[in-house]
Amino acid sequence: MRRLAPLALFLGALGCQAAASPTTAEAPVKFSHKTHAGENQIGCGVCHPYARHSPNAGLAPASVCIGCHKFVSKEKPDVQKLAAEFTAGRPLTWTRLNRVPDHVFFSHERHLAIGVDCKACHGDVASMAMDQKVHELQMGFCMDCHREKQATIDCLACHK
Amino acid sequence: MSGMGRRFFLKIASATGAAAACSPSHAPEMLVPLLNPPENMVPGKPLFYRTVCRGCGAGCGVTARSREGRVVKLEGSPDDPIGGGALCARGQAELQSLYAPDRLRGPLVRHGTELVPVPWADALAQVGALLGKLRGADGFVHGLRMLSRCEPGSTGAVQKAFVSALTPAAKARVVFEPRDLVCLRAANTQLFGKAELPVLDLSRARAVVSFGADFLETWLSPVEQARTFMAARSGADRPRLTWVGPRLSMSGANADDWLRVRPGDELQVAIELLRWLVDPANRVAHLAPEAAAIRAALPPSRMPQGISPEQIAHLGGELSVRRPSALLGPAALASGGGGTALAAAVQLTNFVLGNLGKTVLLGLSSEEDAPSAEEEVRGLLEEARRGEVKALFLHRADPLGKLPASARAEEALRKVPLIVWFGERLDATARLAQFALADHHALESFGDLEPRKGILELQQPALSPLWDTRASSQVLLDLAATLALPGIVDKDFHELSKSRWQAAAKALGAELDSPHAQRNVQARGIVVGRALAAARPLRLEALPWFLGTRVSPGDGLQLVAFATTLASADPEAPGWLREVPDALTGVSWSSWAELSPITAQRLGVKAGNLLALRTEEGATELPAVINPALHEGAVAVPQEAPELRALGAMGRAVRVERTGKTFALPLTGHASQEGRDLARVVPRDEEPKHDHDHGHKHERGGTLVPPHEHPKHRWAMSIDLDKCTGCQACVVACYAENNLPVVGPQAARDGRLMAWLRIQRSFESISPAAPAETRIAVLPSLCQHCDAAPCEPVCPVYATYHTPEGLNAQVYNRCIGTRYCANNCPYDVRVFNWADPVFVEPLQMQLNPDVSVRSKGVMEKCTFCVQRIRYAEGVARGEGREVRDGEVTPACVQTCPAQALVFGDAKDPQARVVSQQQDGRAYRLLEEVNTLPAIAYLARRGGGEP
Amino acid sequence: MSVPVAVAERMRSIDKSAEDTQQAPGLGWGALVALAVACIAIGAYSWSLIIRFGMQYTGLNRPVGWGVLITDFVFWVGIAHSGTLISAILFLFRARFRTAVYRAAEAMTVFGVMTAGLFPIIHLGRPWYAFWILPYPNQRHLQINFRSPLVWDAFAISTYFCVSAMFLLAGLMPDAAALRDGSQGLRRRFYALFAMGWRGTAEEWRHHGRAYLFFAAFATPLVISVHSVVSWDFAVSIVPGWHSTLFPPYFVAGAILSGVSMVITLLIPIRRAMKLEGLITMQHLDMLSRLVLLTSLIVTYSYSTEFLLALRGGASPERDTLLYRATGAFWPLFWLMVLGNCIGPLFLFLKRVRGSLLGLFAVCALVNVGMWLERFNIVVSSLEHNRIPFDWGAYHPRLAEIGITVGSFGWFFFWFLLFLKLLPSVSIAELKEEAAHDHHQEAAHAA
Amino acid sequence: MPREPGVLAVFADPSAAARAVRAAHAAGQRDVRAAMPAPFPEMMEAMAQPRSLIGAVTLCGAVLGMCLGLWLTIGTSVALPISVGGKPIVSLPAFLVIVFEVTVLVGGLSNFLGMLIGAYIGRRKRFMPADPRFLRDRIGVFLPGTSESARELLRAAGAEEVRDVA
Repeated sequence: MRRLAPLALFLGALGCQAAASPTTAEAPVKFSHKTHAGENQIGCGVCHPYARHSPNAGLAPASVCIGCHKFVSKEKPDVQKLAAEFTAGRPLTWTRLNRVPDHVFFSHERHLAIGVDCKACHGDVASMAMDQKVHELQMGFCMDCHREKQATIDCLACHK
Repeated sequence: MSGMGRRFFLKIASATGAAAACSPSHAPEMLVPLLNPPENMVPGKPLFYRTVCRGCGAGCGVTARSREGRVVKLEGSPDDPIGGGALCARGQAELQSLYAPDRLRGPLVRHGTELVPVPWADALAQVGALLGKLRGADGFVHGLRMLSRCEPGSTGAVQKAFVSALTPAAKARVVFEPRDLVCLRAANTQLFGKAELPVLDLSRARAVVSFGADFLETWLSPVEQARTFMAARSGADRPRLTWVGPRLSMSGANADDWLRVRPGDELQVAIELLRWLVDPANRVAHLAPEAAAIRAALPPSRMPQGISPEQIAHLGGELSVRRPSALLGPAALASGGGGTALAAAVQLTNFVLGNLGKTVLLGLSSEEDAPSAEEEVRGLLEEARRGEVKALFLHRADPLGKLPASARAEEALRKVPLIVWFGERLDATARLAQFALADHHALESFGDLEPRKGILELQQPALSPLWDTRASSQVLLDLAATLALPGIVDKDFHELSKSRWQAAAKALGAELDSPHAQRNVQARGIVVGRALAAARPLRLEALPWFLGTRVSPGDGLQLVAFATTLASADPEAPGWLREVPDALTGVSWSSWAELSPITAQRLGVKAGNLLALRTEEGATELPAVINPALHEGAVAVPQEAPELRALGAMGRAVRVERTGKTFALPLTGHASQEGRDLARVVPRDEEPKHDHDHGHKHERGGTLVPPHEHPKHRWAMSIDLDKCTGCQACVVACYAENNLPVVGPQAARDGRLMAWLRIQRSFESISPAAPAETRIAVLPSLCQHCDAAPCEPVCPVYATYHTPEGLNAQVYNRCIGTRYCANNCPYDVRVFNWADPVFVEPLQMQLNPDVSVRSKGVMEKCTFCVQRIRYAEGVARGEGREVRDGEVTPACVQTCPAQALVFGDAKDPQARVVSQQQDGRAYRLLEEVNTLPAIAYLARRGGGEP
Repeated sequence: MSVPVAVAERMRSIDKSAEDTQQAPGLGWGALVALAVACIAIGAYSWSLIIRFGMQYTGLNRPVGWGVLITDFVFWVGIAHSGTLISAILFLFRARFRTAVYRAAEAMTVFGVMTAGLFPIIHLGRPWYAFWILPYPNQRHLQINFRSPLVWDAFAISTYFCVSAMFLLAGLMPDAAALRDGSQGLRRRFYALFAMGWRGTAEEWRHHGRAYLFFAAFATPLVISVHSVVSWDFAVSIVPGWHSTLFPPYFVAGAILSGVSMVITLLIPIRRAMKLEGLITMQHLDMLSRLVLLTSLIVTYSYSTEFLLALRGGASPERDTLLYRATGAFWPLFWLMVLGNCIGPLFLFLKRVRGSLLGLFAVCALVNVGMWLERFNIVVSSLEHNRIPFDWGAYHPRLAEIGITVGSFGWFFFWFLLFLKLLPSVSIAELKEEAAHDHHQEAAHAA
Repeated sequence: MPREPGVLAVFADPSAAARAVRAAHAAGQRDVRAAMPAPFPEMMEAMAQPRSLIGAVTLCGAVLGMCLGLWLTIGTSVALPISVGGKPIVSLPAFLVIVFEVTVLVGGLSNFLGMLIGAYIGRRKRFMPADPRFLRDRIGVFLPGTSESARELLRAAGAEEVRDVA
């Protein structure tokens, strides 16, 4: 059945399962996962604090960024911009890259708990200077993995 | 809650608001991280805050569930002895008043005829200045008055201090509680010398007689009373409930006997009953020694119309053996001499039978801030009319909107030069005020409350204020500061209330030395100490006073104002309470007037005809509803109906005429169950004993295919019809938990209400010959989660199916809306989205983020709150254990005051639900269609013999 | 040499009258098409309301989930039943009166199915996902539920459409070829399209004959199955008043009744307007009207059985529902239905009525109304009085639904009118075959 | 199509044409070709053509359809096993409806295509001079190979006209 992938994708799109979302994000400041997660080996949990104990991964509050950048590479223009925004009390606005529709109830907590690697869905961000979407996070993508790992494929596991 | 500003909520709100569940939005989404993460708030995880419900005077403890800083659900606090973890429909709906779109978003000041927004600083300065002007040389503002709702706590204390610092006049602060049981207070004052209300412990009562007191739904402390009474009912010795009155309220619907009397004749019944009890000829044992004196004082016998001496004797006999019992009454709005006399007769009977101190407890009601008597309120208005009131502070009091027109409140208030009003939403009175100062909602404010002796409830904010509002007490403190009032030192209300509740808590023996201990108390949100009922001597000299008062009801139609569990008739009530139909009549979104079938026939009136009602006080028009459970001598109007103000108080003679006009009344629900025996009753003697097969009988009902397996759980529910009072708390809880949209009156008329769970009321054994035989059966109807669900195989796209845990699942985003499932559901529990749901800003902040918001064109239905099941499973998994019995509670089960609903895993032999389902009274709905439902109903028991 | 010419004469006259029907359309025809288009516009607008604002524009509610739209669906499927029946079954039975009328009937079938097929889509809450009901491989790994009668419908209706269409085309080939060679330009190319290179050689006739036979053999069980499946939409459910084993035969008979009556109601004006009295004779109509009578009797029998079964054996939801159907809010519709489907056709026992165009037309038109009402009564009254009395409700159609119904008639007649002007509405070849046959009969008599 | 030389006769009367055909057969002319506006029974009889093989084609189609139907219903139900209404995953009775419909559908399609292809091949393989009249009111009989005897035979049968086709 999967051999008919093109047709399936076309109809899938018709069924508006594929939300037209960007594949790369222009960020308010030049942030590079390569530098942070790659070269400096900062763990994901530092900037995505909630991933391990909540459905949402969460995004680094500006205070966390400042925490380091008070000392680290203050001279960079983007860091200065960040500091300026922070002191002005204006939060940065990022474009969302990976999203699932509102009727999908995905939980980072559950998946990390059973040892799914962030890479599995988000790709190897540690090597991305510019963030990009690796997988269209569509139902088929979830189902493949769930089938493979013999996880539940009960609809109510994700749809409530 | 440092990091969470108002903007923060609005941001999240807008994010949630965009939740159009079944079609993903295509625009790229923006992520706005916080500047500083608020400690202990984890997005995607709930936080729970303890506070107290201010929906009515009962003061039930509340647990507020908050997500991303917005409260999404209220639930009773299990630590609270009053609510006992349950919450009534109105308590549930407090949430919608918090997010009410028409709430004041800041202070207003009068500008000509308009009330216009003004910064707080200016508002305070202006009020201060005006008060300053009014101040005499002695520093007093003579003619300053305050009208406030009952505030048994710091708020009340601040108000008292403020008023007494500004005026020497006694009674300058009047406590305005139009719904208070004034008659009962007055009677207690006369008989026992204290203006107090009793606290009821019905768990010990073996017989209950209610003289029109809707004690299971609205009267006194309904949640508590429903719990205790139904606890007693489920016991071996089932207490009998006798209802005396012209109309069966929902509490009356739970009665075993109905003494159907003309309006006003309740008093006569009470007196005749009392006479029978104290009559030596009947040899009633263990009567109070005062019995003889009482007997001497009794007026000459007069049997009320339609009541035979045998009935009185029967009831008397029952009460003489079934001890202790409890006599309750009168109804909330019974006022005037008749009401007080009835209250006195009831209390006297309680006294004679020795119920006082056993089931009816005196000396426990809070002494703080007792509501003022009616005369005081009218007196205040009279002063105003005379122009003696120079400045009037109103705190959540709406005399104009709540008092009968005959009180001429408007005329009085217009005479007052300065009116400062505190509240959340502009009411009739506020429209006359100079200053309308926006108050916090209860869920936004600090405070403390002593609902009764021995119980201290902490009011703690569950979210930071949505709008630019301020606690009224804080405003008063600020004013006091600007006016440099003597004796008011505190600047910050939070501090003041904190020191007060800590003192009170210490007095109750709470342990507060360490900050940790303090935090514990705050986390529980309640301190329970010991308090004993006081024995009160009877003031014999009071007897002639009330036994002398004779009220002989006229022969014509009389007005009966009754309290409703919901508030369909109240235009100011939140959407949930207006939309959920009144359980008895099925009316939503409108006020109405009830006629008995006989009267309706005599006048040639049909349901929906517009009636012209006229009393000596005034006239109004109301649509007619035919109520088989109403005495033909009565015209009943819900007490929330604004039209009632024109007609005046209870007991008035009414003239009813047809206007010839009809009103499209949003009326739902067929009156009878057409003999299909859906809501069953088992006579007490025929009640089958425990048999363990019965629960599974239906599973042996032949199926072509073997029943399928449920590997882990099989979620199931049992509903005890003997306990269900029909209060609809479950219905509103379901609305709150599952994002059910409020669709409005037109949709109600079209039969398109979205409720997943409904109370199906049916009038039984209606015969014009014996109207007293009329009985009301209630049947909570929700998805039965059948093993062989007829809805499932007919869906072409697998949008509905049977999950491994035994749920009948509905996958909204797969549904294409053929509506075949709904047609094929024998229980009619599936709901279709006829249009896209609308949640008026900021109501969408209440939406539960764990549940999809459904779009137009999809089918939806009860899910057994699968999101709560998943949450409990998650918690259990986190602690590496199995889910415990009772840990999973759907919203309806959680909030049921009577605890009639039990939920659990049918595969766990220890589960309560299993034993319930195997009870002798258990049966499945529509067993003949063999759908093998997961819900078992326990038939209602017939009344026990005396 | 008189005899052979006579045969050729007959054939030529057949060609002639067939070609005459294809002459440039008159004003009347144009007006009718315009009217049809207007109706379609109304229907389209009504549907757009439902799509944009949801089903609130219908009168549907809880508990009545299906109403006029489903009624229309069943009605049009019924209309679609005469064609293949007349064509296939009568072909197998070698009933000669079929020849003159079957082409128009088949066309009616195809257009009827085209109309019926719209309604399951229209009445969906989310019609833009209608394709989810088809089995196609998708990235979501989702399948469809072959246990659902609605899926059976999708398959039955589409199969029925394909087979009927092919049946029609097969019959058309020789006739289109005949007209092709008589015409020029665009028209010629149009006919050539339908002729599919037909030349009339013995080789072609050889295959054509067999193929046609097999089509008839396929179509006959198909006709029975399609309306049985439609009836299962109701019979498979457990709704009182729907859940009945009687339904398949009952519905098939009803479908044939409505279909044949519709054929007659259409043929009577057509033969007048297109001067086909010579080809579609009173004898043909007489035969058809007997069919109407027969099926009407079957339907009457089904009604009575349905009621007798429900009424005997004490109180039951079925009983309440059927009593409600006959005496409830819609009682006039019920009795109008009885009048149209049971009493009216009885007049066809009289030769006088069968003989008079007016009488025949009146009876059949009334049957059409009656059959629509039958479906309405079944669908609505059963849902109004389901098993839970508390939920007993009422349903009143709203403008959008009526608009869509009007639109469906526009849609049907639009195609039918085009067909009348663009393709031969009688089977030329078969008429020629008959002509030759008759001629030889007569010659034999003469000799 | 490859033109062949032969004699073409035009008849106004089916029975005359039939007579001609029979005569030709009698004269040892096995290969007789004809065109006519309708399948006149006596004509088709006289032609004594072999029975068409469409039946076989259609049968294959039907069987194929049946298998397709079974594969579709059972296959998909097993691929996504979802329990509905307590019914078994493979509920054959319900599936049979689908199986029947698919059988008829594919059978019908193959029948139709079979006919088109058969007719096409017939036109291709066996040359028959085209003439509009053969679709309207005349019957054409064509004998490949020109021989005087053939012309005679056709005239004798009562042909309106006889001409050679080069």
